[in-house]
Amino acid sequence: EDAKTQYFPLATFRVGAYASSGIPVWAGEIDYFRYINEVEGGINGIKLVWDECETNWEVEKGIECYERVKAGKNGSPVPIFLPHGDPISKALTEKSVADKIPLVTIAYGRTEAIDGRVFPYSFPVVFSFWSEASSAVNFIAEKVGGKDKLKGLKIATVYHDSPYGKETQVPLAHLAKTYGFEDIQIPVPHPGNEQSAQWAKIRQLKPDWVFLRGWGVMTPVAIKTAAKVGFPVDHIIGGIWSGSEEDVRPAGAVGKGYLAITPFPAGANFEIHQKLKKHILDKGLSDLKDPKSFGSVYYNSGVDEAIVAVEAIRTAQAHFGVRPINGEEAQWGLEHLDLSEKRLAEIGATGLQQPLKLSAKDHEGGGAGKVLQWDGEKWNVVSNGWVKSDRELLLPLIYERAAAYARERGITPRDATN
Amino acid sequence: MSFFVETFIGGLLAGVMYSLVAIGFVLIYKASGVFNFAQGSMVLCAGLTFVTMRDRGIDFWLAGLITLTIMVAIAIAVERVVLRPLVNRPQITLFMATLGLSFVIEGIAQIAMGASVHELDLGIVDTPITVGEVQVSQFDLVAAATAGVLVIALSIFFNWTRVGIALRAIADDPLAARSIGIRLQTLWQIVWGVAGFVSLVAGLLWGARQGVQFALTLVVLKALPVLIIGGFTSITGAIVGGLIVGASDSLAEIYLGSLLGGSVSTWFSYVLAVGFLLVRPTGLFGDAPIERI
Amino acid sequence: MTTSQFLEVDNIEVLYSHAILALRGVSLRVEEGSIVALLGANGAGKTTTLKAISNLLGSERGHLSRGAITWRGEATNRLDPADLVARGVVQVLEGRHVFPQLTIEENLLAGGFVRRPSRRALADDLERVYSWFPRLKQRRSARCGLTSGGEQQMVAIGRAMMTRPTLVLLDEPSMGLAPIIVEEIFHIIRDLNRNEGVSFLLAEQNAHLVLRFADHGYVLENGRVAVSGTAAVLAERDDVAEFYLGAATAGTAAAEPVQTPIV
Amino acid sequence: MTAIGTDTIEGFGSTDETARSWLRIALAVALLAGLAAVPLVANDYWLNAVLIPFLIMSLTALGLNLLMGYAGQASLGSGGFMAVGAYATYNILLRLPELPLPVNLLLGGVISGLVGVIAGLPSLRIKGFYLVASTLAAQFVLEWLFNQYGWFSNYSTSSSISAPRLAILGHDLSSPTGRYLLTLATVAIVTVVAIRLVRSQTGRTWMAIRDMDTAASVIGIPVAAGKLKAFFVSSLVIGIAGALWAFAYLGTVDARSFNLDRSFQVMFAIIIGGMGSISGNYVGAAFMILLPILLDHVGGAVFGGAIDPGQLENLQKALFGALIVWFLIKEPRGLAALLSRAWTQLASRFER
Amino acid sequence: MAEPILQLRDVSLSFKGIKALNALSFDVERGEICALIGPNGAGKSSLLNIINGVYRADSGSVSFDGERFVRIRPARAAHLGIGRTFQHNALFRHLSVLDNVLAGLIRHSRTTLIEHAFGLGRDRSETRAFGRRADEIIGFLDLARHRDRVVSTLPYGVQKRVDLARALVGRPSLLLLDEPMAGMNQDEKREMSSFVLEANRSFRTTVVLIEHDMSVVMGLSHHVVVLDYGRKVGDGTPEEVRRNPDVIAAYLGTVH
Ligand SMILES: Nc1ncnc2c1ncn2[C@@H]1O[C@H](COP(=O)(O)OP(=O)(O)OP(=O)(O)O)[C@@H](O)[C@H]1O
Ligand SMILES: Nc1ncnc2c1ncn2[C@@H]1O[C@H](COP(=O)(O)OP(=O)(O)OP(=O)(O)O)[C@@H](O)[C@H]1O
Ligand SMILES: [Mg+2]
Ligand SMILES: [Mg+2]
Repeated sequence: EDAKTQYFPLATFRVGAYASSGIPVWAGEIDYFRYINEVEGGINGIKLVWDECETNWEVEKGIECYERVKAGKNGSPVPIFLPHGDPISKALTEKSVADKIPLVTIAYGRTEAIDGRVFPYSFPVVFSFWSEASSAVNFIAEKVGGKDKLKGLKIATVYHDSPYGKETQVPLAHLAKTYGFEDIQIPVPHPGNEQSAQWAKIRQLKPDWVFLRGWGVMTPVAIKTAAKVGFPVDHIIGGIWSGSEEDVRPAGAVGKGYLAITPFPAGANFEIHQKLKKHILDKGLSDLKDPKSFGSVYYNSGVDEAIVAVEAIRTAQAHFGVRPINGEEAQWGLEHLDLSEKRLAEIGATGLQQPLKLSAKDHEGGGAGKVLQWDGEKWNVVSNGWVKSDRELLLPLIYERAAAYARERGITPRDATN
Repeated sequence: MSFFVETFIGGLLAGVMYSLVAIGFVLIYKASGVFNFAQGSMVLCAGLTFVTMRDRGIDFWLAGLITLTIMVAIAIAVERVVLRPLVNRPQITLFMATLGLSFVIEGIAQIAMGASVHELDLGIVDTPITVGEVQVSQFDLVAAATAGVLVIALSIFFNWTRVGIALRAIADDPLAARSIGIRLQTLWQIVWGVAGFVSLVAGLLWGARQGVQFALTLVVLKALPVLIIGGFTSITGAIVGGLIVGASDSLAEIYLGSLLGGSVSTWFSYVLAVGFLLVRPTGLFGDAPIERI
Repeated sequence: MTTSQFLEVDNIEVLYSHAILALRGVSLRVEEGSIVALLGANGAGKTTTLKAISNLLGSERGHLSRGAITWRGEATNRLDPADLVARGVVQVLEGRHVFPQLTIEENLLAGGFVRRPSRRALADDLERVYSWFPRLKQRRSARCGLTSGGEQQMVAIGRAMMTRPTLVLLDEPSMGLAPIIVEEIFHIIRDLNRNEGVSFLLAEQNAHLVLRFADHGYVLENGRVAVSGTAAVLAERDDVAEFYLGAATAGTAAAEPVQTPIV
Repeated sequence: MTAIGTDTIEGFGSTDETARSWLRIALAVALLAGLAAVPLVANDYWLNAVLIPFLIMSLTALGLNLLMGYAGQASLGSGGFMAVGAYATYNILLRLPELPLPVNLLLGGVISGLVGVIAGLPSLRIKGFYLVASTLAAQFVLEWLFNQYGWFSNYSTSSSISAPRLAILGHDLSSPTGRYLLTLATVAIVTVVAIRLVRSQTGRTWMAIRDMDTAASVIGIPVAAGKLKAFFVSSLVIGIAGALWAFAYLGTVDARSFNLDRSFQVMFAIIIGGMGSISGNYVGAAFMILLPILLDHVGGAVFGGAIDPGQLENLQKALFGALIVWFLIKEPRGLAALLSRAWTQLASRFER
Repeated sequence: MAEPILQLRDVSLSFKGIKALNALSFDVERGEICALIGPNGAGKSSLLNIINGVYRADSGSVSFDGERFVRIRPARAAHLGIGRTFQHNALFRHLSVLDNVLAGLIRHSRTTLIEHAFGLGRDRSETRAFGRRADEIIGFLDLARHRDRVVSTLPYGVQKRVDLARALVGRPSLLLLDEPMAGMNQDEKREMSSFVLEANRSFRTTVVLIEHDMSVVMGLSHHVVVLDYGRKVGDGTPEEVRRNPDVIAAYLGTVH
């Protein structure tokens, strides 16, 4: 009936192996949307409406959901689709182009998609896996006192043996060459509930640092096993998907001191959280079941995603007019998204979200993360501010790979001057 | 060298953890010829119930008791609702039924107790013991001991008690068993009850190891090769199989993994198991199939 | 009619998988301490009748659709088969239903459990069965599934006797057994009946054989009782032999192997 | 007799031609025509998310049913063979672009079939659940292989493979309709061949092996060859299905799409649908693919907003499981038997 | 008469615990019906299992049609023309009578998978030919009524006949029958006997049969071999055997 609402479908996974990490994410997202609707009366008056569709984090179900919602609802088009799952995002890469619906994959998805000339509708916004790896290395540099000190260090990457897990092999090899540290790669087979072999190996190779890129149950088991073989937990840096409360809590006491790099710093005292608390949680409008998770890493990741989405729509509205935005317009909005310090301050996301500016040549923007440390109760930021990645160093490689992809698939890249 | 020994021992102990799950399978298979794939869900269910109790501040033993009661209740329900109507059906049907059952258990367990991950602390300190060059995990030692006790108890139960013989009889020919007055239903309920207890133990130890969360159900996949090697019908087999799988997996991951590029342990134990089968088609200790013409 | 103190089958109908009507109103009674023969050609309904009594039709997807069976005044279809066995009614299933994975001895022992006897009592019963079938003693530790057809038949019978029954439902006991063993079995039946008052309901193809031992007989013909009477009478009546027992000419021949100077 | 037995299931998978087969054929043709006309009415959602996966799942089920329902060799390797089919076809398309698509699919199938034969070798010695468990080895090795070695995926970053453009004689098939029709055609053809096969000597050999392999060998039936042929044909069909799953359905996949859960899904399909029954595959596939979606829509419609979505999802899962168990109990011979009973009644009415 | 079709020489077989066959030797003449009797567990079925390769003799040899062997694969035995029925019912229980009988012809099949899949080449003709042969036997054994019934739903006696049909359709030169008449009533036994006799006459099939019913044995066989726990205690015409005191003691248990 009224096309005065902006439809925004949510692909969720509330059952299955990963539900625990998913549930807080939607909470953050939905709470922010509600906040926009309740307090700001929608995006310039256009209220957000959403349906959920369960994917079980499976490709097949993900596609089913995508197909189910892509046509929009009551005449309100779909501006952006958040696949919430690395495999799903990959399976949708081409469909999304055909349907002109941008996929926003914050901190997952194809890294090459940073090159918007080849991947017009894929947006690995904020923090790609390559940036993750690079920032982690730079944090280590920070710790040992400068990149020149990286020389001769041993950095072991313990990764979930899946496409996701392997994504960082190329950049790390490159960085190792550049900075002269030794790059050790140790795969952990899915699901990773038994790692004695891997950590025995760690004990043998005696690396200085371990970069842990886990998923699901792999992380707590890794931390526990590390403790078993007596590897110092405070020299393990968890990746984005090994850096949530859900990942360390099960590890219990031994998790104390564990580090993690993330684009979604935990914490409930950012300005936006005050607002959310006041207008949503306290009013009982929150989607959060246990209040403990308010301000948790995953909750904040949800808020982050929502901010990016909303701001992209806002940008598009500024250009196409204030009305429900469709995918094609949202794509433009995303490519012209500019989350400046100023804007972030207005939103109240300073410190929670990093400033970033997207373009056709750069679908990532930011590329920095903060490092958190687990004190047994909660996360605390231990890096000084955002740890930048060496994007200038890695972008050329990324473009190469994008170009290769384009060749294989017979895609002619857009010219970036639009 | 010490590295080898360490990996080896680490593997053996990990293997025992698999045995814990495998034993559950053996119990039920031995007594009803059912290959119970819901074992994993039962482990999850037991673990979840227990931690939920603990989180509510209920004392350890009471929590254990309550959980056990629930597991037994489930066992009885399963016998009533699933096994009884399916008696004399092809094994594969029963197998599939247990898979369906696992969906039900998982679904309901998560409705009742949520999907979030819990820490489970059994108060077993886990600082590694160092013997010369070699490190051994205390926790794993405790687990091994537990498994050992279970195995001895159950083996005695099966091979030397009348109930044991009766159970094997049922698995062989339910109709004949009933015709001579063996109480199928009661015995099945007993066995599933015991299996429930075993999954509780497994749930606790695994839960303490990796946190109580959905992934507990996945331990089944490691229990399978253990079963194949040991034989579906042998409790001793479950242990021996566990040791073999655990050790070979770790060693394979280290020495083969470096050649083939890692994750070999996802399949190595299965291939090994097939190797064993080719020599002994029913595992090391499994009953040989009997066919006379 | 007067309800017997012992086994009373009153006009029963049995349906298999809700489709096949195997019994169409069978009535019979077994007096305490008697041997009753249940005769009839292939597919007449002997096995079905016995299974109906011991309440084992369920697992064959069959059920009692009409009539009643009472054992000492109790309706059997209310009771679990196990309860029936505990109360002394046991059936020897047709076609060697042994436990293949168990040894012969374990098979026999399994029969003893229902009464929860002491170790000694169990051992004695075992010895008794072995004394009947020495062959089984020789092969006691062999896996039953591997033993010969006849040996399995002996196990099935011995195992049922281990339950110390008061009424035995024997389905085709002579099947696949050597004449000498058949003879042996029928003597056992007679002894148990005379000395311990055990009653028998025998389903058997070889009419001339059973009628020699039975007190009373019923002849089934596709699901109905066609004729009944005392064994002596049935044995005399040639028409019975001819029409229902299919033994018109082969009569004498059939009887031959077990022509023992009994009486 | 295969230890995990197909006993107690009375008289199924018999090669005897049923009467009124003309009626069946007529119906089949009508059905096919109807299905071919679907794109005229259905939207992308129905094609992409419902019908295509349904058809492919039926095809996979058919493949497994030949092995399990007819030859009595239970297998949980289906996922792996699907993967082989998919990756093989991908590489053929990639390296021999000039070959026409149908040939490609067939080649991919044949390769998968050969892998199947290797995976089937243990069946010459191993029976029952031990065999089931041993087929898992194939499943995991294959999954690992494609995940591990970049070559199979032409070194794409995420070791995932994407459909090159699908075309037959210049006709582009990458539209939903195109992919749907491609799938439908394949399924139809394979089904016809499969029916021929199970009614031939081969089919009889398989069923003899299934029902009692010792007796079979004693009366001179080539048991070993029969089993391996079953593995070959089955894996061939499953391989083709895998290729379609990758290219006609998902577009981009990695080995994970062919994991153990897929194998289970297929096995469910045939057991619920009916072992040793061709039509059972379609019913079973429908059950496995459509029912969850249905539950989801219904659940959403009924409780939408009312109860917490997470709970709702779990509820659906539990319900699905319960339904599976219920059908297994209610219909020993699978839904197909249920239908065919209804069908015979209907047909007999026809005749009067 | 030509040399015996089947010669056993010092065949021994033991399983853990017992000696099932002990240096057993005897001949079966071409075209005769030889009955094998003996107490339960004497080794009769085991003997058949050795002749067609299901068991492997520990020592001794079997020669069939002049071909001498210690161990033979069952399939090979079938191809040499040794047919067999079973003591425990071993039909393909889910298949129709026709299919069961046709299965007996598979070893004569010359067609390939491809031909079957696409109905090419010899497939059709072969199918027709096999169909004819199967129906012949089905008619001969008076099974036409049951042709399309699934065997597991048939009465026991009929199933035994189907088993015989499955063995006969391949035109074996030697037919091994293990208690083909167990659990039948006199009528059916008589019927069955006549079939065996008929097969023996019209197809010139040599028959070795195990049977516990002496009336059948006497009526049917030309030659009787008596086993007693692995040893041969009698070998001769039915009459001779009947009078043999060892046989009476060990088996018949009756004095005439
Ligand atoms: N499980 C079953 N399902 C369907 N029909 C059955 C079943 N068992 C027996 N029948 C049918 O019931 C009738 C009686 O069978 P039953 O076995 O009682 O006869 P019987 O006298 O024991 O024959 P036999 O002498 O061969 O043992 C037969 O027509 C048979 O086909
Ligand atoms: N595969 C086997 N394993 C172990 N023992 C066996 C095996 N086969 C046969 N036997 C034993 O060998 C002996 C002979 O068995 P067989 O079946 O040949 O006897 P049979 O003469 O056929 O007896 P019946 O007349 O009862 O069928 C029996 O004691 C049996 O237990
Ligand atoms: Mg009977
Ligand atoms: Mg025998």
